[in-house]
Amino acid sequence: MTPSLLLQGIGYPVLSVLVCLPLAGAGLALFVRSAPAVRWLAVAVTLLTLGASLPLYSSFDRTLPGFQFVEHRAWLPAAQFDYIVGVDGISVVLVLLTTLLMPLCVLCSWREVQERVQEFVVVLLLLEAALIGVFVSLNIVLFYLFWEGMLIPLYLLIALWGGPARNYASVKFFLYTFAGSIFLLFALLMLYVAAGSCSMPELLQQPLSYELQMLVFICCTVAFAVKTPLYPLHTWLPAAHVEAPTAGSVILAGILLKMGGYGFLRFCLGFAPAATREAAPVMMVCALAAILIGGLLALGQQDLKRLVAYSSVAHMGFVVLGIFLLSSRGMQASVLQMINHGISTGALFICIGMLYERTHSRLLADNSALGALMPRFVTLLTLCAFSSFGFPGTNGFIGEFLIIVAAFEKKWILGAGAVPGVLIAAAYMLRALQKIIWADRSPHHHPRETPPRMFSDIGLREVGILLVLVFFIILIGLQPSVVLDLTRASVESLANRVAGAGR
Amino acid sequence: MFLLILPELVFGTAALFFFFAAIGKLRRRVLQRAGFIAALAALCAAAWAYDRTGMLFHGVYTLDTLSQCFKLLVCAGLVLVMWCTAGFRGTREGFSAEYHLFLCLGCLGLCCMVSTTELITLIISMEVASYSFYALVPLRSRRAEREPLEAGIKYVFFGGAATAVTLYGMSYLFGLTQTTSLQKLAQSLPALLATEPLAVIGLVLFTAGICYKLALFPLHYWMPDVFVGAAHETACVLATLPKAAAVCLLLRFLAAAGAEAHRLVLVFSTLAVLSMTIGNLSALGQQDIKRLLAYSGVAHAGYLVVGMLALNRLGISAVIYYLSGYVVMTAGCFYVLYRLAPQGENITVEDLRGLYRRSPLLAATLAVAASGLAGIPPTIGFTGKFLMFAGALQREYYALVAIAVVNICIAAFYYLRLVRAAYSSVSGQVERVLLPRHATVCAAALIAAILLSGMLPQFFFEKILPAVPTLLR
Amino acid sequence: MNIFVRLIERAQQRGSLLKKLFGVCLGGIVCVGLTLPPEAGHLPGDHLPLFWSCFGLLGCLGLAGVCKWIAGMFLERDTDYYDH
Amino acid sequence: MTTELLVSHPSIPFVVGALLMWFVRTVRLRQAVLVAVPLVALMQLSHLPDTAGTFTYLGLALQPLRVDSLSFLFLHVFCIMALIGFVYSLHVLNPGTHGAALLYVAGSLGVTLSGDYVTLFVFWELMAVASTFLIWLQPTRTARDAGLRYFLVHSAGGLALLCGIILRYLETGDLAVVQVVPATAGLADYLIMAGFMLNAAVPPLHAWLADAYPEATITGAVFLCAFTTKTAVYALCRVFPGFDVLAVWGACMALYGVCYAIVENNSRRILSYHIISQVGYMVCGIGIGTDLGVSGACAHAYAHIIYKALLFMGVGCVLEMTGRQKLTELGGLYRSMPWALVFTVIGGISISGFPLTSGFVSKSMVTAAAAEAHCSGILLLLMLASVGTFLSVGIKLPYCIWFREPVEKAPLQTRQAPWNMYLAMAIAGFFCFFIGCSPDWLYRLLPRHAAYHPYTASHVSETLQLLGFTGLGFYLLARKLAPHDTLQLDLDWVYRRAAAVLQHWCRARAQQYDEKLGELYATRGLHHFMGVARRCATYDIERIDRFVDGIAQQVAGCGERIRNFHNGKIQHYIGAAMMLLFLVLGIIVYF
Repeated sequence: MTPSLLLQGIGYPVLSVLVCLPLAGAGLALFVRSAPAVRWLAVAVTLLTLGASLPLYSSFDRTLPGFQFVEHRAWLPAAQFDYIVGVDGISVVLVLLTTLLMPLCVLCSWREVQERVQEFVVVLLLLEAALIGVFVSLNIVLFYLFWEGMLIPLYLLIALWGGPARNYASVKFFLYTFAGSIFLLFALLMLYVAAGSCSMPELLQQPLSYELQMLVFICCTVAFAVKTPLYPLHTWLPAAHVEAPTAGSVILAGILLKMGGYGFLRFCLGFAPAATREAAPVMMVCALAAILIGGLLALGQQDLKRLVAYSSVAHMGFVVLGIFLLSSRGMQASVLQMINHGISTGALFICIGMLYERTHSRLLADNSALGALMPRFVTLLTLCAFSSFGFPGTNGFIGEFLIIVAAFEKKWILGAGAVPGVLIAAAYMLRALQKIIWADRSPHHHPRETPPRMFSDIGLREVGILLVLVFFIILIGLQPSVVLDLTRASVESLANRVAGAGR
Repeated sequence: MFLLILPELVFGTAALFFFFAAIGKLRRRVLQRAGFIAALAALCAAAWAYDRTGMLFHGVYTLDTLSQCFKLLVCAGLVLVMWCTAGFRGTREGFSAEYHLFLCLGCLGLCCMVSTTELITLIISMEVASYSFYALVPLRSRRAEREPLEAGIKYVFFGGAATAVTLYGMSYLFGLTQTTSLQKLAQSLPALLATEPLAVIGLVLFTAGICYKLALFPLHYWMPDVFVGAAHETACVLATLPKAAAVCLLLRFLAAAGAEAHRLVLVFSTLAVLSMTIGNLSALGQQDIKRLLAYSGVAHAGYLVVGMLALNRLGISAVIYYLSGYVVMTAGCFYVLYRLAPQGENITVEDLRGLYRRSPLLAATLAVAASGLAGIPPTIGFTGKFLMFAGALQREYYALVAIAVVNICIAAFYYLRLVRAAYSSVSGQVERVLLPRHATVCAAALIAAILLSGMLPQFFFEKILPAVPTLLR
Repeated sequence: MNIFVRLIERAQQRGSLLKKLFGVCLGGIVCVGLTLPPEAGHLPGDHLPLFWSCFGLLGCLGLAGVCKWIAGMFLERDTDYYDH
Repeated sequence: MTTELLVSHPSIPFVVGALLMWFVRTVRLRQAVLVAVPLVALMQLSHLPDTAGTFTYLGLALQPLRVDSLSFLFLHVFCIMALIGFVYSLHVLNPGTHGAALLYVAGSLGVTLSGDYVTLFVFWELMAVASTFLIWLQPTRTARDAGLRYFLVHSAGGLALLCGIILRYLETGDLAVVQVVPATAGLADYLIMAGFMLNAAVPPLHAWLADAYPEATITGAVFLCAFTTKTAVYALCRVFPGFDVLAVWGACMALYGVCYAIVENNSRRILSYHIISQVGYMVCGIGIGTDLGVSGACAHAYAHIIYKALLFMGVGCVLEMTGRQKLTELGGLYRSMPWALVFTVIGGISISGFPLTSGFVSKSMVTAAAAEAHCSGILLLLMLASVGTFLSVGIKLPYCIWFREPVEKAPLQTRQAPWNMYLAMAIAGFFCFFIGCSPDWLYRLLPRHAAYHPYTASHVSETLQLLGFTGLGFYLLARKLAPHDTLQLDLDWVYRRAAAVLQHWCRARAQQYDEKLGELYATRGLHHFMGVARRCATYDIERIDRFVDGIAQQVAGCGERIRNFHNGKIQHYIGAAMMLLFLVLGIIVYF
């Protein structure tokens, strides 16, 4: 038991509970036959998980850099495996994001998923368990276990409830991520054998040789770059996003991509600091490429989902850039930006899902001139889009602003490189927005002449879903310390660790 | 005293019973019940004899924890197989007694194999096992087709050739060491292997018979054809039980040779790499699932050898652990095949389409078993591979592990194919597969076993670890 | 009928009178300009009387001419120029 | 402190009003809100604290409310303008227009009040977005495209500003908006200046204005012409007085705008070019930087906001009624809409600076400042500009719209515009004369004290000579000045072409490139697993089945040979097995 592990209780083993609740829910869902019942069950379980995760926020000690709420049980003493879970400032926010988004995923597919509801719910809950597990596990094998355990459910989610080209998309997704994970597996084996232990806190304390660090760094980077996705390993993302059902897209964009960023922080920076410092420039170049090229690709899109998918490539480019600036400010901004991206892109995908339910098309052309028909929807969509391209006052602005500031601090050329990304983001978002809100009309004609379309504005449930996210968009936009306070201590210690590492 | 070999005795008596039953006319169900009871009894016997060790027949027959452990594995495997393929619909009508007779004899042979430490006895028991399994292959219900017979013939000839090579290698060993007892060999072998290339050749050739049972490259050729030819039940037996015994023997010999015998290690790692790669590559394109499973068996033999070459505490225990997992997962796949083929016909990947609608449980079983074989967490497939490779890395076989890991990635594709086929949607009405209750329970047990044993390995390791020191002197 | 409208119509009928009126105004302006002492100058020659009248006239003609010319030479395009 | 801010910040009522626009459904109530909001703001102005203290946010010291005479002048005119504008747009039913306009005004008030760059930037962007919507709300394709261009240009400017702010913060660690001494100005300051100048439409950063304003909604244009450029003028006035480069630049842009206005055909674009020209006067005054110059700039801004709004309102009336804004399509309207004529002419004479109008008392301050500073060149340019101004707006515009018989005979409606439009124009017209007649009322508001008296006999007569003989000139070449229905290239050509090219590139090239990349991964990556097969199989992407089979065939080399061994011939099996076994043994044992 290393001193960096801090066992302070809040009455119950919160993290294990968080992992087990959805599993139990999935098990329960296997025996519920009727669709409405199973839906309500899913809502109940996810909300319960959310409730169980709230103490993490309230009683997390913001002054300590180390791991908290740690549970440490023997799992396989024969091979020095232990079941260790715990959170530090970086992972706690991601866990909270997960538990927040999950109920929304269930709600937003209320009407969209009509066949095989039972399987759907089971898959969703399994996913939640795996996602939380990835963020809380402090044992690298446990980490890999959850990391891979997520693959099959998400694969099925795309392959079973996806769009027309789902086979191609799901397989592409699976192959990409599995190939990446194999590299990760190798890296983990190296770590395990080198350190003779699987627990991250102990690994953090054992210095590895530079060569080994480099090897680990390269393997990890491939795995996480696929997941993030970092240019040029991003091509699986648009396909998967376009074909996935709304919930799938939300989970993909909202949480799954964050695993990449989290992995970078935990493994590359944590276990291979010296190698990271060597390789940071390369990563930053890739990140800039992602920002710019992702933006350009988004600008060219006609399909809304593709557009948002490419925009996530650009946003995650910002995240990676911030991480590999290796400055405390940059990393903190990246964590914040991960949360922001999770919230706003999730919201955008939910919006697109709502559109799709009504117009049965994701093409910009088929979704134009809705301003008059769906004022409520358009208002909320506009808010989400603004936060997505970082409009001042929304959460996106804070994140990108801080990252750009950090980039300028590091090297002005980096900042100058990142700035056009923001401009492009504004361009494609507004292009899409104005197409959705207004239609093409010949000069000096009046709006009545469009043929009337038969669908309603968004209802109470949908408004509710979006309002939750909009609330956080505004909240973080005005009071980012909500997140930053949680992450500060851990990020600073990590930054010092990297700064202190040398060949 | 003789209770130490209680499992062998049980199998022997069961064999006698079925011999006489074959003369008389007993109904099929009765025979099958009897067979299952016999297997259960053997299992109990093995469990009872687990922590009882000793020597019999002037040191020819060693009953150490390792052998008892493998016996337990074999008996458990037999029970599992009989449970999965309960009813033996694929076997030839009217030959049930003979079928069970040979099954019991084969298992008897296997049990002897794992506990003999004397070469001649070893070969004899190997032959006992082989011949009874040869006899199983043609006993398939579809008399019209000539595949079963052809498969049987191939199995016999190939086995014969392997045995010949084994004897040839044994003559080398005897010539070099003037002994046929494994203990004595173990004292002189390491020195010999270091100096005398002939010793390496002899040892490798001697192990040919074992590799043949293990279906390690290049002695794997029989496997696909025999699987395709044999009934699902038989194929399931052949895929699991002999492998177990073979692993035990190979472990014994490698341990006797010691981990410092570089040439030997080189030979076996080459064989492992080849059999992984070739097995996976040839499995990719297969349509017939039994053929696919045969090739994946070849690949798995490669993985197992990687673990064995580690020859350290972690590696060996992981091998045994993974082997038991492999038995369960393969049995799971064959269970699905057996349930899908009422007339015992062969199943192609296309036939799996829409399985989740015909029977969600079967689809789930296939998915879990396949992802287990692919090594995806949290199945035993992942944990076992991870530990085996970790063991190999502790010996710093980096290249070997890297190749193995890449192979896992390749293998994932064809296992994924099975899952996707099972879950891909089909249009129109499909007839549901009706499962008897015991089959449903069996499926649930398989799924639970694959997942739980992967998530909670400690229980097994407590059982396995005592067996390891007998090898590491 | 609005008062301005009536005024304008009336004026249009008597175009010549309008011109005369305009001339008279200009004349008045010139006279005043001549009587007043010119201020200390900032532009070369603006201490001369009637400098600003000439400046106005010439400036107007020059400006109009030059602009029209430049526009005609370089800038003018069809209204749908950007559409293709 | 916070409460004081919330109570006394004039942007607040506008934001609240904007929110109300979304929720209030009855038209009357909305109209009441529209009128009430500017009045409330005016009341707030009457007792405004000097500052509402500083707030710390993200470790930055922010001062969202900071008032002095300079900002007060602009706040004052902005509020009055808002009142006029909303009266003018009372009849508009779409709440979106009102909401955008309210936010827009709120933004410019916020900029004027902000004492630090962060607040300034936030309100700056708010203005940009709100104004974009004012353009987009005109339901025409051209408006949509123009709006997008407008927004992109402005966000570019905003980014320049942001970079400047960040650099400045990194250099000095200070965010307060304070005057910069020309001697000490660095890259950061010039970036900020560039940001301001873009909003002030200083050439070459001016094209967005003439590009977008003519496309805006009728009422939207009235707001646009008043706020964006003048806010920028305020910012320049606050930070960069006395930069000589501004003086020269301003004078040139005064003439530049006029030149385009003379040849332009679209009435609202003529007025837009005149905004550029008039802002030129202000920039010039700021650049001269003497007390007279700066206060002249402020005074001119004050006057110009009102008469330019008046002009836009007049032309807007015509557009509202006839749906046309090209001079070539208009003519002879004096019968149908004489009042619009009257007010437009009032605007026209004020912009050309006739005595007794607001233009006279403000513009002459700038010229006087130029004279006083002995900048003959600048003076010359400004004078020429005022000649051109009278030529094009004072005479040509009213003549072409109301008197000259239309070129193509098209039926023109004779319907009268709604009363509120006329009311708004009347208020504006009143202000034009009021300021012209009692300039001291305006001078008292000025930030710096400058003793100046416009109504000297010689100055009046000079002006009259200038304008009179300009009139004569027009009379002489009335025919030559007849408008043509054409489009004048301007610097927006650059980015319009660039944008078109970029769009095309993104559509075609980048897309193709990405597809290529995708295929490359899907095929090559897997080939590497196999380590064989150069042939790139495109068909194997479609479905995993064919995909994996494809691989297995690509693996061909070994794969096929393995198959061949599995030809079912037992003798081959055994032979192969033995051969391979001995091969491996032989190789490893003997080498």
